[in-house]
Amino acid sequence: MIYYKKNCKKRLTNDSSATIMNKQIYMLYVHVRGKGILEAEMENIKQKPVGLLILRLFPPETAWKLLIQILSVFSALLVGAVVIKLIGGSPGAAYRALLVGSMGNLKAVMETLVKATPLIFTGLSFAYAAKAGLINIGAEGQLYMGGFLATLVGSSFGWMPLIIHLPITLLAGFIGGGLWGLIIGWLKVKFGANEIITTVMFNYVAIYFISYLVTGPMIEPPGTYPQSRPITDTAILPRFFQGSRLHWGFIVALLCVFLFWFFFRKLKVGYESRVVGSNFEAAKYAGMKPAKVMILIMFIAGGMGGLAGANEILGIQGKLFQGFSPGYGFDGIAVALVGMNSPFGIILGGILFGALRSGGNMMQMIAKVPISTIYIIQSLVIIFVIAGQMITLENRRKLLAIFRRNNGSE
Amino acid sequence: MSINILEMKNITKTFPGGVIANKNINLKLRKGEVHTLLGENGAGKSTIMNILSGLYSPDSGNILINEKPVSLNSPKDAIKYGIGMVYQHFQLIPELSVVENVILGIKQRREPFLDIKGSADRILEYSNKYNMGIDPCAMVWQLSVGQQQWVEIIKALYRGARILVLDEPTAVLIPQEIDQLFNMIRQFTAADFSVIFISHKINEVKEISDRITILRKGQKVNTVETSEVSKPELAEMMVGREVLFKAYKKKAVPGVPALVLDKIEADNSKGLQALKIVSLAVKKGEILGIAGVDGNGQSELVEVIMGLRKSTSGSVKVMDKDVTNAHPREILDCSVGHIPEDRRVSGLMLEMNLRENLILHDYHTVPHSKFLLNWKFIKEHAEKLIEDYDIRTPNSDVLAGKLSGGNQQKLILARELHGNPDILVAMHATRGLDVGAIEYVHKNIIAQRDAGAAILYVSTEIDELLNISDRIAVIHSGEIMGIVNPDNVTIKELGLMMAGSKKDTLL
Amino acid sequence: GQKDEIADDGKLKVAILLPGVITDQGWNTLAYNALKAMEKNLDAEIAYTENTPASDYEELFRGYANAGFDVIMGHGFEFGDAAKLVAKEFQDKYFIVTSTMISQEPNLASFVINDIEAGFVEGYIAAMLTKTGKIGTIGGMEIPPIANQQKGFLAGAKYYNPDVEVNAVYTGSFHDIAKGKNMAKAMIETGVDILTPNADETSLGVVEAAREVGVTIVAGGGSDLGEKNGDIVLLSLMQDYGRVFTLLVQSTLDGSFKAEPLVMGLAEGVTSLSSYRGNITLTTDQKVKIDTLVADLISGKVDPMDYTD
Amino acid sequence: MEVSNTILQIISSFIEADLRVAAPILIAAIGLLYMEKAGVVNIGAEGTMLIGALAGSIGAYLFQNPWMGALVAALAGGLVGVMFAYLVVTVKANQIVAGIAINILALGGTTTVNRIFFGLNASSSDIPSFTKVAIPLLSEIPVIGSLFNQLGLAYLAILMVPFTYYLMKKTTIGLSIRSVGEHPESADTAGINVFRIRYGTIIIGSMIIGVAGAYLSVGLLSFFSENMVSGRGYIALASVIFGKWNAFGVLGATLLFGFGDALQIRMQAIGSAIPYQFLLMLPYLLTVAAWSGFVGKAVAPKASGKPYFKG
Ligand SMILES: Nc1ncnc2c1ncn2[C@@H]1O[C@H](COP(=O)(O)OP(=O)(O)OP(=O)(O)O)[C@@H](O)[C@H]1O
Ligand SMILES: Nc1ncnc2c1ncn2[C@@H]1O[C@H](COP(=O)(O)OP(=O)(O)OP(=O)(O)O)[C@@H](O)[C@H]1O
Ligand SMILES: [Mg+2]
Ligand SMILES: [Mg+2]
Repeated sequence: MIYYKKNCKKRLTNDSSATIMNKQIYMLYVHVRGKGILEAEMENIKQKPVGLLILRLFPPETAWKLLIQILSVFSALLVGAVVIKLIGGSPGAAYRALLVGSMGNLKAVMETLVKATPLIFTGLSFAYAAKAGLINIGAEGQLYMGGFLATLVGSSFGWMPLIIHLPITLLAGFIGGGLWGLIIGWLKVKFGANEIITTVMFNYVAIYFISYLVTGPMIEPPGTYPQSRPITDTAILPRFFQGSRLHWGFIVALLCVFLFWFFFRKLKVGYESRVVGSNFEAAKYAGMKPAKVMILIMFIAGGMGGLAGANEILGIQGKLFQGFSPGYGFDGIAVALVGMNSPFGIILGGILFGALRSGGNMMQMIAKVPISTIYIIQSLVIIFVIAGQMITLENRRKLLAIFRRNNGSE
Repeated sequence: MSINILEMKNITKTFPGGVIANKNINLKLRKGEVHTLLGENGAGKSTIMNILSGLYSPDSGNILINEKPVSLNSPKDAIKYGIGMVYQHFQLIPELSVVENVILGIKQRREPFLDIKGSADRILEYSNKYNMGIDPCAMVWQLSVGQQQWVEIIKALYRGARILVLDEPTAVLIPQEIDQLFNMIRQFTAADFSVIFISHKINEVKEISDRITILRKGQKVNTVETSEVSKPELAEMMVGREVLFKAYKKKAVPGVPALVLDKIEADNSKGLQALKIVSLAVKKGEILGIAGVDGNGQSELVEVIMGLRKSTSGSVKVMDKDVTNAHPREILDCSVGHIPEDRRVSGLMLEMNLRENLILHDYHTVPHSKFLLNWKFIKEHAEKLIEDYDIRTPNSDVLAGKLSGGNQQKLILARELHGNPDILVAMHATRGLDVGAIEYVHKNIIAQRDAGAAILYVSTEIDELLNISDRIAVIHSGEIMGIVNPDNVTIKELGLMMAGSKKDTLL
Repeated sequence: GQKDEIADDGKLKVAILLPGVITDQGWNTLAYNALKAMEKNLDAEIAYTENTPASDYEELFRGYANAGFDVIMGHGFEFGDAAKLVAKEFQDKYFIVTSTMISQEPNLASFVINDIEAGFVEGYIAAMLTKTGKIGTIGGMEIPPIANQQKGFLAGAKYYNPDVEVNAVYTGSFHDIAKGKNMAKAMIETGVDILTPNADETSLGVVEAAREVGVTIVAGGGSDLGEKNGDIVLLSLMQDYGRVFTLLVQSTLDGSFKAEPLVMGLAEGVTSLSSYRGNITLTTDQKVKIDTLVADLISGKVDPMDYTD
Repeated sequence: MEVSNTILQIISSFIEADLRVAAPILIAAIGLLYMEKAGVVNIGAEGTMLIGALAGSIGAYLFQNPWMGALVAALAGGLVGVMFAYLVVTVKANQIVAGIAINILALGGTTTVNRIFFGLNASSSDIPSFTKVAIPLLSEIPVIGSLFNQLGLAYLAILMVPFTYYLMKKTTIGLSIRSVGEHPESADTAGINVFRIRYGTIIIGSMIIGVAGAYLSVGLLSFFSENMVSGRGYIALASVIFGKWNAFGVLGATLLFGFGDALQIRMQAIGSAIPYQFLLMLPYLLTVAAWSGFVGKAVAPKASGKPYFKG
């Protein structure tokens, strides 16, 4: 930190063409120091378009949180290293593999994004519901139902051109998951059925239902393998480059993140949802229809889960079969909460867990670290990150005080 | 010469976020005295008492009990030293019975088993001694607010309190209950208990206390003998300026009836009848006060008007439009403003910021939104309202939950009044506010009346109703006991009607 | 020298993708043991991925290929499509997929150990041994190797005695052992006295249930369940994946590798019967009948397909 | 006569099966009930059970005694409880995420430890397990006699129901727990140490959940296998809510689930024509349907899921 301070200050004061990177670090530093202290300088930065952009992307609170999160992830990896050592592995080799596998080269980065894609969707699924005060543990089931409907549409209508067929198929995925979520909302509103229970139960139901479909009515002729007919080419999410699996689904995910932001920021119903989530009584008093809002939100949340499924089927698998999700629905919960239900946070959270997954594969392959150890590291990351988030709220002042003292400034 | 049973020395407390709630406060409590803490909203009264009760820990300062320094790290410690606290926001658990609430955390005779029967008997003893009329086996949610106050007091006594702290106990009591409370307090002091009393009502303070300590902005202004100060002096010490006790108001010029209730009946949430053939008409340009003890159907009345509760018979008309059992949105859209009963329960979204709270009723209308929300306008508008209504906050980014009670109420006023509604339904609009803030609220509501609004003003404060209303309807057990003119009715008559006598039987 | 993990030191490198965990005492343990055998017999460097998520099949094939592995195997039909795709990209590597019938020139082969045939033998023996006339088979999920085994089981039982009552169920899980036990108990209550589990770990639950009541197990699923549960398992129909794997990998070394699907079974000695153990003693007559059936299947005199519908 | 006898036998075995399926879920649900009553939602029950299952088999193996297995499982569960409590009480982390973290940790941790300890080929023969204890006379009663021929732990599970019920209703500690769950601040002002109650209930509850895991690995079965809990922790959590946070309600909820499962299994066993996947769905659908049909709005402890911030 001290290092940043000296460097950045110098650069910023005597070099107006400081790079974006420097400015980011500088901003981070300014934020850590606390609001207000350097407001004049912040104003200064606001004058410049790039500075404004950074300020938009990293408002002070966000920057502080981000810093804490990064430190948390590193602490988790540190403890993970001890675990690897304990089971007789080599932490150095393991983390080299993790790094190489998740961002060692362009291909690895793209693979990380491939894995981040469904996680962003399921993260959104949880976040939509959470913003309206609902806890959606059901993204996994919604994912399967979305995958199912997308497969149904995507494996028929092959005569349509891609430009029509693909969007319709994605929509089908959205609707498949959406309806599955809608039932949850309806049960809640109509019968007061607790959504934690119903979503957990519906996950099982969906998984068995898919199992039934692919061994029964949807089985690919002649019926040798329990999987559906392949998706026609006109409904496949195109890949960007030869040799990488990164496909258009990622763009769709980013679009959905934008829509998520747009929904809650710009739309009336988004505002209503947040009011419902934050004070149900107030929503009633203000003449909103909280029941309808809840059902709608569960439909959209389910839809996001459904898109995660459609994305996997149309972008990666090309057909429906049992167990095609490795628990993306559950990881989405962690993604949303680590990302604090914010659009930007969900993207970062998705990438973080995507990186753990792709890097984890490499750890298994090269460093021969067993999958179980990778789970341990993953859980450590979650634990440290959520613990770190509390530092943000509670101890920021104390930390700042210590920080200032150590810096000898002010 | 009585000794100081309690002494608080140089107490300082800063909250995270930087609010200095108490700064070097010194306080001495004599044995057997009633000592009042007086101060504006947010002056730090509750904070210092919470420190005394062990709930908060001070940044610095000492506490002495019987001249010996003690450390109060938790409510448990405070209880041990005989400090009994009745909190401003009751600390009763509605889902539990009276006995369970009282014996919570107390070692039982046949530990680990609860001694429900024995405890109930003891509670009954207290209840009889102080004439409280408490059923120990009732669930707390079944009790009226006044009774809950008694339960809080029993709770403190049951734990062997010698120092009783009452944080704004009278804010939620009706006149008869206040008399009853003062009798209790006199019984306590007669038994050599000491009482710390917090209130915004200067009349009461003059009546009950021996000495008064005035706080302003977290600091002690003075400690005075009650007999040596006048009411205006107190008010001025508290607010730092002169205060008008009587709202200045012109004679009302009532117009046509704007809000008309015709033979309304409705049930409460437990399915019992809450309103019995209520007929009322509020005219434009008048304030109709609704007086009554809490829980006599006021909430249901307001809810029926606002479309939040279905009436079982009768009709509601707003400006000649029948809105019986209409959706709340439809009613609000008829230019109806609503100051809800409890700002924290239904009025505000505490985790949302000020501008988001301010648009709660308008967000769906132009120019707040056309197809999309126009945050630029919303922000500018919010900042204007914050200025107009003198809401003390750095900016509109602040979360509503972070405002002090008085400012939260102003936030609601700003939201409900800025559009100059034709009809305003206000409930407990000044509950817990200091004299300065009350003055402010009254001024605004009267201004609305003068601008031609029809105002239904529900309150449990008789003084306030007499002060502000043009007519007062008294409600008891869901029935209107009569409508009186505030200029020729006595407090006693109102009290009797609130207790269930019909107006005609009084005359 | 940082790349030593993936450096090519001339040693044969073999990797396998597993759908489950190596401790499941069934499908995945079989493959793991096969891999271990290769490590020993062929002096190969080995690697494996457990619990392979479907979303990563392709990427893992590619990853191992990139990391210099010579032979990469997918243990299950579900790996077929991904293998086809990646095999094209890495023509100098060999790909092998099990329990499916796919191939792709020049480097993708597959093999199936005849599950119908194995099920046929199991059903035949079960039908022969039952006293109540009711037998049952408990599968994990309805996937080809298990569905085929159940098909064969039914055929074999009917081949022995058309009147025997056959119950074929699925637990829906390969690792919910308690469910396997409950399922088996329920079957036993309906009068089933010979059980054939084929559900990996869940099979262990079936064994426990059988042990409690004292009914007999004729084990399916390919591993020798009786090795540790000799008290209750009469015999296991063993499928020697290790041998096939070793055979195929060896063929990549000596150049005899053929990109074609293989079906193997009793005739090739890949499927075999374990020794008799368990809680009942077979009569000589019964043993002869079993031996005859096996001989007939090998010679082709009996074709299970003739008895399935 | 013959027919009615078989019917009786089927009912009898049905009851037994119901209890067999329900018992581990019941134990876990009772454990969860303690912390739920104190306002803590623990989705990590699944992982805690898994850890208990492994610890149970290790304990039983080391001491060659199933009861020691249960004890070790309880200790291991308690340890997980300490961690969970630290996260949600002290650090005030989101309870759902903390629970998820525990589940993932358990999945990885148990696999790792299992392989280190038992190697790759665990064998049941070395691990002693609980045996059935028939209660004299009672177990002879026709039809319901099978109820009285259960594992020792199952009786314990059943006994815990009234015990927990009365503990919550009639004792000071129960009152304290309830008050913390409803309104921690009030409890605090009444002199109750909210942190201690939450820590206590989480740790005790997690110990019980650990035993529920041991019920699987040294009771129902006699070995550990990776991921053997298979969702029972989630079902237990659902049972607590479904049982309206009341011990007897929880018993009812777990029995209903057990009923669904027993029914499902029997329908498969008698060769039902319905695809097996639909039968497998049965217990889950039954739970949702029962909830929607009969339970209505539930009364959760008011402070459920919320951390307590002291001033
Ligand atoms: N959902 C929201 N919740 C709270 N504050 C918001 C929200 N949306 C916008 N604001 C605030 O309202 C103000 C105006 O926002 P807005 O983005 O419309 O600004 P702008 O100057 O119009 O910029 P733009 O060029 O992006 O339209 C900002 O200070 C922003 O922080
Ligand atoms: N928990 C808290 N966190 C942050 N600030 C607080 C907290 N409690 C009180 N404050 C602030 O401390 C100041 C003093 O509050 P306190 O509750 O003591 O006032 P009071 O004199 O009791 O007012 P009132 O008459 O409205 O009850 C206020 O500015 C308030 O906003
Ligand atoms: Mg106060
Ligand atoms: Mg704008």
